[in-house]
Amino acid sequence: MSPNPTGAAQAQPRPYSREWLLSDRPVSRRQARLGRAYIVWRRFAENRLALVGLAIIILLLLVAAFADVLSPHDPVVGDLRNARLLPPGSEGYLLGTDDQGRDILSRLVYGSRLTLLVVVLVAIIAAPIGLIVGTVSGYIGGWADAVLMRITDIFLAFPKLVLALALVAALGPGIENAILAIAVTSWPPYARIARAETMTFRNSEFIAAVKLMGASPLRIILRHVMPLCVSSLIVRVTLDMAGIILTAAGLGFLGLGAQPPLPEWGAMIASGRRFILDQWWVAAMPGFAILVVSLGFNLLGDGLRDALDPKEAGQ
Amino acid sequence: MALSDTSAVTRRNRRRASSAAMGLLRFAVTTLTTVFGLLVVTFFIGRVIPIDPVLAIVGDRAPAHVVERTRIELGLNLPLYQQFFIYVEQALSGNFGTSVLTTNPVFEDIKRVFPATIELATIGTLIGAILGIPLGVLAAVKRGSIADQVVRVIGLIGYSVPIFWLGLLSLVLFYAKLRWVAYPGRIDVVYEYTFTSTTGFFLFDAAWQGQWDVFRDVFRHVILPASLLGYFSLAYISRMTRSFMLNELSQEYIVAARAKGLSETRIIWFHALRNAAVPLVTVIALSYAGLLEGSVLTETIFSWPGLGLYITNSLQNADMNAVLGGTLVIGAVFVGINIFSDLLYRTLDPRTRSR
Amino acid sequence: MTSAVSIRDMVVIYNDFAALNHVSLDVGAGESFGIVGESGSGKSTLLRAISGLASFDQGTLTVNGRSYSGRHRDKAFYRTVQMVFQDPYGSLHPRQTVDRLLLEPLLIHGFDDIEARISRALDEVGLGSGFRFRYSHQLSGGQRQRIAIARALILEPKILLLDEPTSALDASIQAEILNLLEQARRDRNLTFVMVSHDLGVISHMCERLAVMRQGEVVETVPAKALEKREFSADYTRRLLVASEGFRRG
Amino acid sequence: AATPKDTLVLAWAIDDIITLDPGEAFEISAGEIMGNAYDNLVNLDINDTSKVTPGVAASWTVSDDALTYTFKIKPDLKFASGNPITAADVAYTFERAVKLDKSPAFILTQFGLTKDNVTEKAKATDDSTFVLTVDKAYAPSFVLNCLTANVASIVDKALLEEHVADGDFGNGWLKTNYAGSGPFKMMQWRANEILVLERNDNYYGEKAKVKRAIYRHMKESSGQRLALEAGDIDVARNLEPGDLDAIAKNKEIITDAAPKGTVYYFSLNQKNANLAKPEVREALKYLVDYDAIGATLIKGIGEIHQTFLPKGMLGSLDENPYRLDVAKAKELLAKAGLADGFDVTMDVRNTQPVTGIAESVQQTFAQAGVKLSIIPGDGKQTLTKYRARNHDIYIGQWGTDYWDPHSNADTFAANPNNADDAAAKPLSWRNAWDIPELTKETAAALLERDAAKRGAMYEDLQKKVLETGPFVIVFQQTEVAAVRAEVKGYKLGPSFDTNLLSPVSKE
Amino acid sequence: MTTSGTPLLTVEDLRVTFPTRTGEVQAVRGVSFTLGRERLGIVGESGSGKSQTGRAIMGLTPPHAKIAARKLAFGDRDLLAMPKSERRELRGKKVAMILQDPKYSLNPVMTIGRQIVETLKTHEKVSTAEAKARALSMLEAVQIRDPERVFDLYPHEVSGGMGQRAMIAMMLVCGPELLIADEPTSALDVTVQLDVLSILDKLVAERGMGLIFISHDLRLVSSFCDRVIVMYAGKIVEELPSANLADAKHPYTRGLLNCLPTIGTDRHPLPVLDRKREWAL
Ligand SMILES: Nc1ncnc2c1ncn2[C@@H]1O[C@H](COP(=O)(O)OP(=O)(O)OP(=O)(O)O)[C@@H](O)[C@H]1O
Ligand SMILES: Nc1ncnc2c1ncn2[C@@H]1O[C@H](COP(=O)(O)OP(=O)(O)OP(=O)(O)O)[C@@H](O)[C@H]1O
Ligand SMILES: [Mg+2]
Ligand SMILES: [Mg+2]
Repeated sequence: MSPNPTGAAQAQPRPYSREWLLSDRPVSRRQARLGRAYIVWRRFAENRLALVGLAIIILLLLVAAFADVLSPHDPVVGDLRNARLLPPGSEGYLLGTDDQGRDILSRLVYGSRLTLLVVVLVAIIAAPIGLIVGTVSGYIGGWADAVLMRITDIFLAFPKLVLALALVAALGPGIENAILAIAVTSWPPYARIARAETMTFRNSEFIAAVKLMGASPLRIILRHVMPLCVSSLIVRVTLDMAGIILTAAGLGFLGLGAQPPLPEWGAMIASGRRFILDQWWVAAMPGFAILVVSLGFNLLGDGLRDALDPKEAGQ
Repeated sequence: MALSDTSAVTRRNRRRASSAAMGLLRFAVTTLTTVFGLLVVTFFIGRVIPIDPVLAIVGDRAPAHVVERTRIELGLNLPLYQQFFIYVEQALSGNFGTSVLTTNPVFEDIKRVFPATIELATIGTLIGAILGIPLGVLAAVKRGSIADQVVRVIGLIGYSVPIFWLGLLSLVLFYAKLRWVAYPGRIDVVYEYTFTSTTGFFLFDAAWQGQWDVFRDVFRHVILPASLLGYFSLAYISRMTRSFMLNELSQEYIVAARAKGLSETRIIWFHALRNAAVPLVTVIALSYAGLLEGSVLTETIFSWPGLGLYITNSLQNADMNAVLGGTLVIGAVFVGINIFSDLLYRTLDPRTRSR
Repeated sequence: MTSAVSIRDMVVIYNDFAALNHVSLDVGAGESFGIVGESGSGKSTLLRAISGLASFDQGTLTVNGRSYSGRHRDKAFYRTVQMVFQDPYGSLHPRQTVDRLLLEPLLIHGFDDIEARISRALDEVGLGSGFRFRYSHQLSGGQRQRIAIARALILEPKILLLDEPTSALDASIQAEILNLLEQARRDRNLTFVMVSHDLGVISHMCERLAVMRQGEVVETVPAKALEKREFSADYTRRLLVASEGFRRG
Repeated sequence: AATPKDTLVLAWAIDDIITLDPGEAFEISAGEIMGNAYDNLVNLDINDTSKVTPGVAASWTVSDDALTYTFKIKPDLKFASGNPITAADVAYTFERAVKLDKSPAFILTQFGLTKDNVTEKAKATDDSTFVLTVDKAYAPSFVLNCLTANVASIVDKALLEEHVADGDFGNGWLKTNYAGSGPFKMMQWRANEILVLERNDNYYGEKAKVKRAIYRHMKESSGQRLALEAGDIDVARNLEPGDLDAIAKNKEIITDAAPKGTVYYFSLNQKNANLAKPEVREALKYLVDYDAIGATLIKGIGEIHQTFLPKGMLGSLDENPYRLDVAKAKELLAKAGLADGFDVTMDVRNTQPVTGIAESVQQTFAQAGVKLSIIPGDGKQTLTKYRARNHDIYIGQWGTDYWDPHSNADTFAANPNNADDAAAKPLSWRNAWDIPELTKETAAALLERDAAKRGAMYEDLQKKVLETGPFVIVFQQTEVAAVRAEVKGYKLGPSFDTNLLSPVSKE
Repeated sequence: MTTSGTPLLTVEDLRVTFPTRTGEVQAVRGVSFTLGRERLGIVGESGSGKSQTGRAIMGLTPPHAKIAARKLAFGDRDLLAMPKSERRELRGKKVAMILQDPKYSLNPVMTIGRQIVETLKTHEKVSTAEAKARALSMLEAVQIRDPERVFDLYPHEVSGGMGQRAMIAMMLVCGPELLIADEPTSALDVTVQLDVLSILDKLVAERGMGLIFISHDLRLVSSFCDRVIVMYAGKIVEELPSANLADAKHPYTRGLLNCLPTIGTDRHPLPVLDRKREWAL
């Protein structure tokens, strides 16, 4: 840490206390950063719905982590003979069983892993691609922009689900390919956002100032532009997670996503669809799970946006 | 000085002329590259797809030698680049070929199925806009109130619910249990013979021909899927309306309007909404485009004979002509809607009109 | 007096609009040179063209004896020439602390002794290290402009381009910043090229000034000439009258 | 909403139809349409499937050497178009099918008809006499059975010749149009949507009772059930066990069931070293929970059936020796040196009940340590792989091409050439099952003119395939139709093209 | 210029409080003054509460702000007690306000003419033709040379100076008795600034309005107004006639006057304002 002649004289609040975090004269990088995070957190925490969203997502993480402990039955092997299509509340089967005699609750619990896998992988693949394409295109402009945006446009002009369908059809159904297909169709909006945002910064004075420091374009993009796009991208990705879950479920529903006996929620709805009239729970339960989780992501993303970007929330 | 002035002027004029030409050129290039990109992508998907396209033509049970012969007839034994040339050449001459699945020219098929999708998406968007805009405005005006929270949650659920699931449940409720709506398809078989549609838009045709019983029937078919899509677009539209309205309401000209003594109603519905409408048309157009291309699942659930279902079916049968045609049409519509919303944006926003 | 910045016949065209139309200027080494003119007259454009933020189509630019063209500037140029912008709210990166803002130029140019330099720079602009880890939104306008100045000075440039450095600030704070700038110039023997629409500020800060209108330099006069009204252009007179406040009648 | 009295509305998955040209169509749904809209020389007797009944032909004789078949055409018959039906039309039908050489053409060409000799060997000697000459002394039952197939449906020569393009025998036109003489006319077909039949008033036999029959494409069982209960349709054709159970309580709905010539099986590719071991083949047959599957997944839509000939066909063997026996399977696996099990994949098309069975099999395999991973795919996709012999295990169904035991024997029990580039690629070839002995026996059965003896030969073949074959046949499909009570006379036939609509009426 | 009897505007102990995350912010802390038919200037540095004072008088403070005053009266009508609709009726008709930046304070999607007509139609029953005629004459009154053309222009199509004139026309078209001008020229060029001020000056003189002129430019205010109020941190620190500016007592006022660089004076360094904590108490 640097020497701090003036700061030392003032009474500094106890480290990590609320005052310390909220101090508008932080004395160290860490305090500044934590203070910033704390403010974001406070803004976030003011929004009850956002907290509900966060709670849902944490719950999802916990369920996924402790699936082995939580699920009362094997998610894959059922009891076709004795326990087929039992209604919710049947003995030993809280949410009932499906047509293979498998415990729906256990399948939902294990399915949370797949859901997480999908959203995390898609986010990891698509967001950085979009970020790089968008910032480079927006910052460099000219030919690079034209070419990159053409490619983006082509992907945008494709009907998203159809492209995903086509890709999955081409690569063969399966959760990995579904993830890949969703990722391939998800990055263009991120590129658009990152580009639009970059364009607003590109001619701003603080970027001009960095240029006048002699910074190379690469440095400007990496260290000055990207960090600015990241928060809106995080917000967007969080909000998109719901969409990703829905697309994955849609693919699963059309039989092109995760494959049996994997307890993917969309595929579960698809197989439950056949019993919707008499054994409604087979399709209703996984649909409900999807609804809750994507609602969680949406609430979280909404809250994040308000917290990270008060302007956009209209404050 | 005079000399350099004229040079500056000619230079300026040249730039201006070239910028207009550039604009056109850019537009043409955009459209062309997009279409070309669609061609390339569909072609390669069509080739790597692990379905033998021949099977789609000769059927599952064809003996081996028939399969082989058809393969050669289709030119599938040629090198890939040659196939691609043939493919591009045909596509450029407007010949999307024949759908092996329906044995009709793809173009004919699309002419038949696309109106179904348009009808559905249009009604959906209408529902979404007619309900979504007032809700969004209400939420923005009563920001932070219970009403705002309710609108917000309604919207978020719309974003979060798997549409096919909601579709299934609502079918069970409204069709199976309550019998309020009809299912499946666009029209009851009864009317297959008493009603002919000239435009492909059944509601419109029925009204035009004054066949109100048909109209009622078609309406009973379309209302549930359209409402679902409408809910989906309502979620999006209300949310965007809210955010645009919040933005407009915080502008100085709103203060100025208040300073003029205008009533809140006029300020909200006339001044703020009129300004929010500018970005809102883009949002609505995008959501419309989204419904046009994104109704695959809804069409599947409701056996709606539209483009989404057509493409999905074709895809699953490696009927690549049909997939290509459908995709290109959607791509073109997407580009078209973008241009249209751009135009609308220009007419709504005087700042983009130059005099 | 050797000229630090020399501009001949510079033309800058945006799309189809000539923002600078054959501008010629000479700024001597160690001189403080002012540029006045109404909004849109091309003042900022001139500074941006010098610093390489805008590309000029015609004419020549010589800085400390080296000529530059177009948009490209080498690292050595940025060690010589730095700029302070008009808007203290827009010229600081919104997500970086003061520390990070000042660190960046030092890293780019491979300075050593980084800690000391940052502390010194902050002291020099009268802020002290208590401000070191604040984000720009935790600073007032005047404080921000001080940071911007510190950032420009930390590379020890010879020439400082100032684009209306005080026009967004209150009069009382303007005085502080002007004093700070003068002090820095004296201490470091800097050359100033300062843009403002306020004749009072220019005449206070500069030895000579150019009056710009519609992308052209109307005239170049010594600052003293304003006081004695020894100038030829009618436009200059109008500017002068306007700067003296409202007169009924 | 109720359907009109004179219109029968059927909900059925008709998405497999790719053509309505009888010379080309080879799909199950198309078969039913052909059966209702076209007429053959002879028809399958729906009451006794070992016999045929006269169709367009009033009578026929078989020469003593069993090489020449002479048919007398009924007089004064008319096509729906109004054109008279003559022996020339019959000859044209044969010529056309052979020369078009589409998928089902082999049913005729297996009698030695070729493009070069067809005009000689299938010939109209006068307006009412048609003579067919075959190349070997086949069992006449076999030849006549083959003539009941759609490919031999009589087409309207005069009408088709108006629509010839590039010498295609009107094939391009007939794909979506109609040139027949059956009780119904095919009026309109919109793929994946609707197919409309209308009464043919020129039909010589008993006229259809309803004016119109509309097939509405619906894939989903639950959807069909909903529509049926709501009265939007009269007949639902693809109900699954759950829905069948549910409507059983509904008084407004009755069901009709008929076993069909389709068996569901999974097959073990002999190119896979593990699956090639006889013990493994046998072990896997013990690792299927036939009873549970029968009681649940296929309840009402199929019956456990382990031999390759469907029940009701000549020579069919009704013997189901295998049941789930994990201990036995383990023992067999141990004998094969795979006591710890092995990993294997199964290509599954994502339709029911195949998927359900695959999942069930996955669970029972696991009990003996066989780790089965399911590779699902769309029908065309798995089939592409299957045809290329790239699978480990394939699960699917096989429907008879024509109503004769040879149809199935030829594919399950004969493999003339197991090389990769073989000309004939029956199911045994697809699974690389090299069986020269059985191939010979299959050929011999074809030439046995005594029906009883011929049946015995097929029984023997079935036993052998059951014991040693790479096919684990699970069940035979029972086709079920759920019909609204006001519909009278709806009866499913024994084969796919005998689900006749003309006796159906509505109250 | 002051009137006898009740003043046009009476402000007594006006307080404007904003609830924020970190507690309440008092933007205006007990401001009192009266206004006759005269030009009153309010100066002060950024954030001193000038605008909030003006907006509180207009009733344009954001809804979550708390406004309290012992008396806030327009003539003898109590502004705080009257119903909202009545207050709204007053706005634009009797009291009007000009905002700082024409670029943001004109509705970008309406023509200038329509915006002026709108004010008129809100408060008076006039025919469209008459409204247009009056709008045109108002545009002429603010010295727009080609009113017919400008009437149909959109805000982005006119220069800042023109926009500000249009804004003035829009606010004055109903002939208000009180006009609040919140930094009406600070977004404009120095040369244009004076044009706009002289228009305002003329209108006030001709129509006998009361004017509150808000600015941070002490010199400008003192040369333009009759009386000046100096605000600091939400309070009035000094009130004096412009003519007596040189006699200002408060060190803040004096400091403000001193720290401006002017042509002809040679003060290096410039005197700076040394803020005393007690000023803000
Ligand atoms: N990036 C740009 N693209 C197009 N035109 C521009 C651009 N930057 C500036 N201009 C135009 O060039 C002209 C000169 O602009 P400049 O910013 O140099 O004016 P200025 O004298 O600094 O004005 P101000 O006092 O308002 O800052 C203006 O008319 C402006 O509209
Ligand atoms: N909506 C608000 N919420 C919280 N505080 C506010 C709000 N609006 C204004 N303030 C505070 O009120 C104080 C006075 O603001 P006001 O706009 O009146 O200042 P001003 O004197 O007009 O300054 P300027 O010259 O910058 O326009 C400021 O400190 C400001 O931070
Ligand atoms: Mg400038
Ligand atoms: Mg203000």
